[in-house]
Amino acid sequence: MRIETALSMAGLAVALALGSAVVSLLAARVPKVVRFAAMPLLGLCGVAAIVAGLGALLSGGAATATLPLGLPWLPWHVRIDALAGFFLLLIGLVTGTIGLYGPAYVRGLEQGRDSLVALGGFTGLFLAGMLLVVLADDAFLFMIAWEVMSLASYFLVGFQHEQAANRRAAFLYLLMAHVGGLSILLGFGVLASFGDGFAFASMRAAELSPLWASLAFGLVFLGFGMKAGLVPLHAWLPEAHPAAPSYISALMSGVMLKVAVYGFIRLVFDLIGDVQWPWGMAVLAIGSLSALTGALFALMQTDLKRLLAYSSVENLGIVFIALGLALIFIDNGHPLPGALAFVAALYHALNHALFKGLLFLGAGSILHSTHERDLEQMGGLLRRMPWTGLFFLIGCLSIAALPPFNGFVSEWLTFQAALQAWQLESGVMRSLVPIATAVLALTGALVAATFVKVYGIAFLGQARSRHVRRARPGPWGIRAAQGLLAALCVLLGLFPTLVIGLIDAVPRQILGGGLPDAGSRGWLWLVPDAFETASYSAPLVALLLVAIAALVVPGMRRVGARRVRRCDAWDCGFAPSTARMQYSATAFAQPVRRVFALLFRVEETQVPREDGGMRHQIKIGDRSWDALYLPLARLVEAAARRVVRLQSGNVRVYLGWTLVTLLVLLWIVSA
Amino acid sequence: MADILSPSAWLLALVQALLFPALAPLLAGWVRKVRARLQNRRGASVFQPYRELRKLLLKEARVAHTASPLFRAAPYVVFVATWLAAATVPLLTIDLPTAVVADIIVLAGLLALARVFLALAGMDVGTAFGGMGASREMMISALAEPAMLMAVFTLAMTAHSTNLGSVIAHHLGDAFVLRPSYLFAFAGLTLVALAETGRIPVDNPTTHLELTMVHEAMVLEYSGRHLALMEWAAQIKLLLYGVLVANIFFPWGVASDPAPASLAMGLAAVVLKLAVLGGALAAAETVLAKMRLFRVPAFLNLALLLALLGLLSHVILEVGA
Amino acid sequence: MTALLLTVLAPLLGALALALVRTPAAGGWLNLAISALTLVAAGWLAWSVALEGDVVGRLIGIGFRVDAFNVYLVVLTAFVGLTTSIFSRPYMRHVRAEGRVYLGGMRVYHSMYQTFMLTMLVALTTDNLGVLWVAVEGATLATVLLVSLYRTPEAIEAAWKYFILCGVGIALALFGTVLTYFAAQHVDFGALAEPGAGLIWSSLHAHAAALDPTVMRIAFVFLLVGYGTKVGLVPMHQWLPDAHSEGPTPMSAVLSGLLLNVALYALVRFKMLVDGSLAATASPHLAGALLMGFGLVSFTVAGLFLHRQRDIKRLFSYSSIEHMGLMTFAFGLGGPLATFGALLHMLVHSLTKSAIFVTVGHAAHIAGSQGIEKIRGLIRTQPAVGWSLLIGVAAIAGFPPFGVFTSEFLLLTATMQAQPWLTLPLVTGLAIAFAGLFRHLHPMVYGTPPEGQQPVQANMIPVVVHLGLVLWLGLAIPGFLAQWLNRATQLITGSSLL
Amino acid sequence: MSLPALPLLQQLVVLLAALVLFLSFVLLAQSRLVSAIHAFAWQGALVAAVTAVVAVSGDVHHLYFSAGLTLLLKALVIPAMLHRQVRGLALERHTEPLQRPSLAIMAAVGLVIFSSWLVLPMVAEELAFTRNILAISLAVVLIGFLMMVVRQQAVAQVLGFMSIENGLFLAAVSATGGMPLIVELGVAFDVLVAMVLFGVFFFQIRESIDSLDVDRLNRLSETAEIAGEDRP
Repeated sequence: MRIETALSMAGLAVALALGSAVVSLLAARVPKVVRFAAMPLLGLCGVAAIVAGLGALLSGGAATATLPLGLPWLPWHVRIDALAGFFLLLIGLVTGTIGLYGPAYVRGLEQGRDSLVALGGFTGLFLAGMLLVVLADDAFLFMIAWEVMSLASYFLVGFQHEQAANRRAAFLYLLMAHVGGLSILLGFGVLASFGDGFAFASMRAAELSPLWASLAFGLVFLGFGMKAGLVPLHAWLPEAHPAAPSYISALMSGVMLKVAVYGFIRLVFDLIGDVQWPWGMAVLAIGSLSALTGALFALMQTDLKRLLAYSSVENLGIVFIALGLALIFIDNGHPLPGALAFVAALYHALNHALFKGLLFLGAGSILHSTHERDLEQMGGLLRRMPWTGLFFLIGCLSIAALPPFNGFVSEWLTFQAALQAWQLESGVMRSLVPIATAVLALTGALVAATFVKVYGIAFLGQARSRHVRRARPGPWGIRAAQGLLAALCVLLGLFPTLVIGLIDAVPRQILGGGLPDAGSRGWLWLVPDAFETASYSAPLVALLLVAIAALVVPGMRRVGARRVRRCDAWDCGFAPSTARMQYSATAFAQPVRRVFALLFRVEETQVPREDGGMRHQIKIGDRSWDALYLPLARLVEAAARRVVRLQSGNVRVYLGWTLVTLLVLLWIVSA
Repeated sequence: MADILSPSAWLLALVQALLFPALAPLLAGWVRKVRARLQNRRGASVFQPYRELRKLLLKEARVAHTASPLFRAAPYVVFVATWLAAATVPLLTIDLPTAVVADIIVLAGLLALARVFLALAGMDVGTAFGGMGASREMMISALAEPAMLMAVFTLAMTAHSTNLGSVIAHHLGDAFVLRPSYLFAFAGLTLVALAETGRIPVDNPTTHLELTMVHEAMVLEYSGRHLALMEWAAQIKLLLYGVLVANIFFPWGVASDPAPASLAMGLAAVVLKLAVLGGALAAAETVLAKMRLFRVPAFLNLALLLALLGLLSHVILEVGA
Repeated sequence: MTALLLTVLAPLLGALALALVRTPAAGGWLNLAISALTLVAAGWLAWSVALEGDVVGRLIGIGFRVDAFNVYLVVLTAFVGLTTSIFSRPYMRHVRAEGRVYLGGMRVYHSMYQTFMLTMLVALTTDNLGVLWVAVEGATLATVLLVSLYRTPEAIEAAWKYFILCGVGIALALFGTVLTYFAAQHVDFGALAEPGAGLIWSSLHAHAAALDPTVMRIAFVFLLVGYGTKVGLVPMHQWLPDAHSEGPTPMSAVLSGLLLNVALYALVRFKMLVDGSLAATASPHLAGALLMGFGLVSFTVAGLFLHRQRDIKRLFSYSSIEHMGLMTFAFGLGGPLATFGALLHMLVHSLTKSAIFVTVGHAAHIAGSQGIEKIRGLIRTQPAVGWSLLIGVAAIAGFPPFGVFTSEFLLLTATMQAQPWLTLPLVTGLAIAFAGLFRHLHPMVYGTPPEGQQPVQANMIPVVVHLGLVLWLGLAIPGFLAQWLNRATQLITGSSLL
Repeated sequence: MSLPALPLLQQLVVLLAALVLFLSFVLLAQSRLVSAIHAFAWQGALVAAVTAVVAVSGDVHHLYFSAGLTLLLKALVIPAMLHRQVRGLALERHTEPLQRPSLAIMAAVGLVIFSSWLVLPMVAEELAFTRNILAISLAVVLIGFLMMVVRQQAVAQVLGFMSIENGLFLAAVSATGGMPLIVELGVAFDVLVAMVLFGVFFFQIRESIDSLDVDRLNRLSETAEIAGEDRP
């Protein structure tokens, strides 16, 4: 496919998204329209985006166009290249499944009081914004698309605004998005003042002095890091993502955060260009911090969607760890490991989009059929929603980075990149990178613990509440969407070489060099730099697993006794065990909570129950609140309280102000 | 190294892979025997574990009403994953196709896969024990896994490879060097091995006292062939770690060519090393006492610290900087 | 010329006619019709300016000059005047139904409405600085009665403060004008200069370099404090929230949308003279520096004020102060980019802010109070009002795709190029102001409404039209407007942007 | 430059201007409302006189007119209106002693010095005469301003406002030889309307807080504490 065609396909995708937004306006009259028109349009939009992305990645070129909008001297420029293509693909994959998932989900809302116009309309705008961010080729359009994305998603977060918590989440989200946007804008300002004008082309050409480059990097990192939910700027994320309807959460966690990653890559690797390794160190440090914090807090949560949101913080941390490695290697003149880390980052971004989308959709279907988000109320869902159970399990295994699923591949690549640290000259970097690696390993294990807890509590064991006991499997659309994503997770896990062959176009375009040997031994083998150094053959691992299983299972059947007898669980000879005796989610996390006690702000309280007993309640707070946010809020409050003294109410005082101002100014100008 | 994928090499790999389940109970039995001796008991024969496995296999399996399909699938997954992980460790020779298929990181991944299913199986029936065991197991592994990876990364960085075969080859190749990093890594990996295989002082494979048990708590609901598979997998894991420690840090004797003589030599060497290691383990379990659950993190942090020191001392002291 | 004549005469005659119309309903319709006529005339005027450049003329001895700078403000004024009068008709009917207006108050209201429009248009179109002053003072006198229209103690207090503060301020501005005239005493305007050329802006601008810098410096201080009071620059702003909150809502809309703009317009005209006169001295950018200082202070302080509001109309009047501060800062910064941005910001701010005030009028009507804590769950009670408020505030807070974002984008980037370190306070101020607006907005639009709130019969046409225009300006600036703004920029800064 | 060097008429202008300045001191210090109004009337008359003198000296015809206008407006009409209102409000006996009058006077003196210092740099020789007049009128303006700040009584504030206007007239006339006629008319008209409106407001204020003490117009202040809304 020619790259121009890809560009027009992308344009089509944007048009479809906007179309779905416009169509939803009719929902005021006919609520069905969202289900039957808007959602399918979204699906088509996703397909178009996928096609465009694949086209761009395969052709590897770049195409530009200008739209008759924008400022008189700065029309909107759009451009598609491999990087844009990759993220179009990512957006498209999730969006397509949403198109499948949405209708069945929205049906539940048609009776509700919340306006479907807002839901459908802003979903469309949200997508259009994200697509345009990826396509934008000048700062002005980029900022517009970026803020439209933020604004639309803000309205979606505030969609179910009866709960005060959602309102607060929306406010916090919009505030931080606004601040982040401003800082990105300033970053562009720096770039623009060195290059002439806001077109990315001229910014690429611009030559920045190291100091200004670092300043621009700082601003950009702040802005995109805030959007990507990096610690300590993550506070909005666990509030906002759960507040939205589940498939919106999937879009926000799975896709929007990646758009932030895109922005970071575009500005730092592409526009600023000549990177400096201290930036890499900063990114590495922040990334590790986010990964660890995210994993720990995810493990502590009992609200399923909140837990998934925190795990997004952790995954973005991993992505940024890889990006930091890439920066370090590139500036130290090791293009190959740099490209390796870069590819690892992209791969993980893609994986996270898939399995986080899958998990949020799973959470959504649980919510849909049990109206329950609290893990402590769930249990035994595997037998009631077998398909969701299966797909969710695949999601858990993928996110826990277990072979042969996709999460493992990107983690493997990241480790491989980190292990190239011996090539670095400075001992400092050589010794700091391994520490990041250790953090990564720790994170991985914690994530495994987290999702064992999620799956074990939600899908295994016995139901902990009545409505969960009555759960029914969701409609086919919901299951199909999850199945699609689950299949993608498996495929991306089994055939990494092909995927990397596709992704490789991005580093070749952005960094000027990819992974030449990645596919050198055919699709069977994944080889980061040399066959001797390291190699991984996902297909063979899977094959061997299956083969051994095929050997063992019948073997056991033959050797051992045929029959399997059903009986009660072992109750130590006391009364039969009930659902309430099961291990709870909080209890499951307790050992880790004790080990990392100093990270959490734990409030344990005894609240009396209706039946006279006491309930042991535990709240786990995020320290970043009292460290960063509340002080800022207090500062503003105090300043405001001082300032309002100006409005004392006495007209003579007002006159006095004017007189004094006049005299002072007169003195200034004539002194 | 195209030859590494040659049919003969695959055949060798198969033999090696079969050796693991075959030898695993023996090692377990040996450790028990030595411990019994050290405690002035006669103890059962070293082949007792084989008998136990057979007994369990012949018994009928009982599954709780509340159990889900996952409960019955888990033992197979655990067993298969552990076995495959073991198959990637050079037992006799370094020219190992499985080591190319799955490097050291994949090995860790496979073990994690087995662990996750073990824990899930523990939570499936919905008794308090299972959840407790799972939660403890995940906590321990969360601390053990980074330590293990750090330890092996030390070697990997020295050898510039994560392929176990070439790591060992690298060490066999160059002259004997005293590397401080190895000392640390060795210590670290040993501690991890103790934790991961559920030995004293972290866990006690022979206890059924619910306050202390971890592994046993998870498999409490299992019986018959399911239990047999779980136990067997645990023994393979023990052997796996044994071989890992033995062949990485004391690579002498591992065959670098597929000649029968050197293979036999390799087998003898590894058996000898394992016997020594097993003895040491037994001795340790005799003199040490099981520690409280919340002392374990300190223990594992020590392991992590050692492993990290190993890595640091490698990148700082040993790379020509 | 006829267009100009019509533009000025329509409101003049309208004011006289409305003073005679007894029945308020008829007054409302007539008011609307006259505003429409004015808009048509203004459009015609703009058209002729676009075709054959500046329109110059004399009426009863007053020189008029319509150039690129003021013509778009004329159109804007006429337009906002019209839409507001569309809103004001039903709104004032409802107010009268509540019996808050004394007998004959409606006559005063309507005729003063047109008088206000007249003064605005004269102030914009005249070329004579003296007449400019007279017109602005006239605007004060016309609006002061409207502020006290409801005759509540608060209204009277607000009106008194408004009167006293703006009266004094304007007096100072007159002193500044006198000083300017004085500085022009000994300038040779050439043979064919009409008498009193020292007050004709165009001839002054032509000979700005000859004006005595010392006098002009002092003159500018008086003008800055004087007209600055009307612009609402801190610390001379105290009248503004009172007047906005106590007057009838249509009045707040035109005050925020037009009066402040005109005052700033006057200030900028004088800045151009001062710059010309100071160009040769040691401190050529004095005027700009002063404007920047005042702009920044007003901007930040107003942003902080937002956090402590209880009255919805006060809230948005402070936001007006904030935005006027931003524009003042931009004009002070100078340079084509910043000036273009400031001109654009004048436009979009007027449109957005008047739309917001219209919506606020309906919101207060629904809740039966202007108290922020009384207004709750608008989206539930009346989605049209709720969403308009939400979107309007999003627009005024500078979110794309609305025009305010475009101008703020230009301002920020211009600042980044000229004075990088000043972007820090700017961005902080924007964030603070944003938080201040939304923390109050959220409970008002979201959540569940209190018992017994009923939707009201609201006329959302003005809001939709205004926000639509702002959206259009955010997506694309039409060519002719871009040309106008560019010519204005050229006029002000001497260098073109396009 | 020295006073004797000036032509007689200009000396007269200076003299009158000095008297205007003196009267604004009187206005500032005068505690009886009615006498303050008289003082104001005299000040207006003096400004008119200055205008006339300038008209004679410069032989500027429209200045005769504006002199008459000023006399009419500032010396007769406005004081008369004020009188009527004061009577209507029953304030003839009203006295409002300044708190710390000496301080106010000192401040006023300071303002005079300040304004003379301010106009000093206008050294252009031909401006030298008008410069001093400017200084005086500026001082009048500032003192009027000061009066509005220190006086709590609405009527007194209006007097201050009006004396500011006097200062403006003085400046306009003496320093610039008079503004164009149309502007003069406009200004005069505005002042008149303003006066009328002031009258209206006196009564409105009176009936809303039954007093004319502007310090009691303090409902619209924001210093009161409020409970913060929901904060994240």
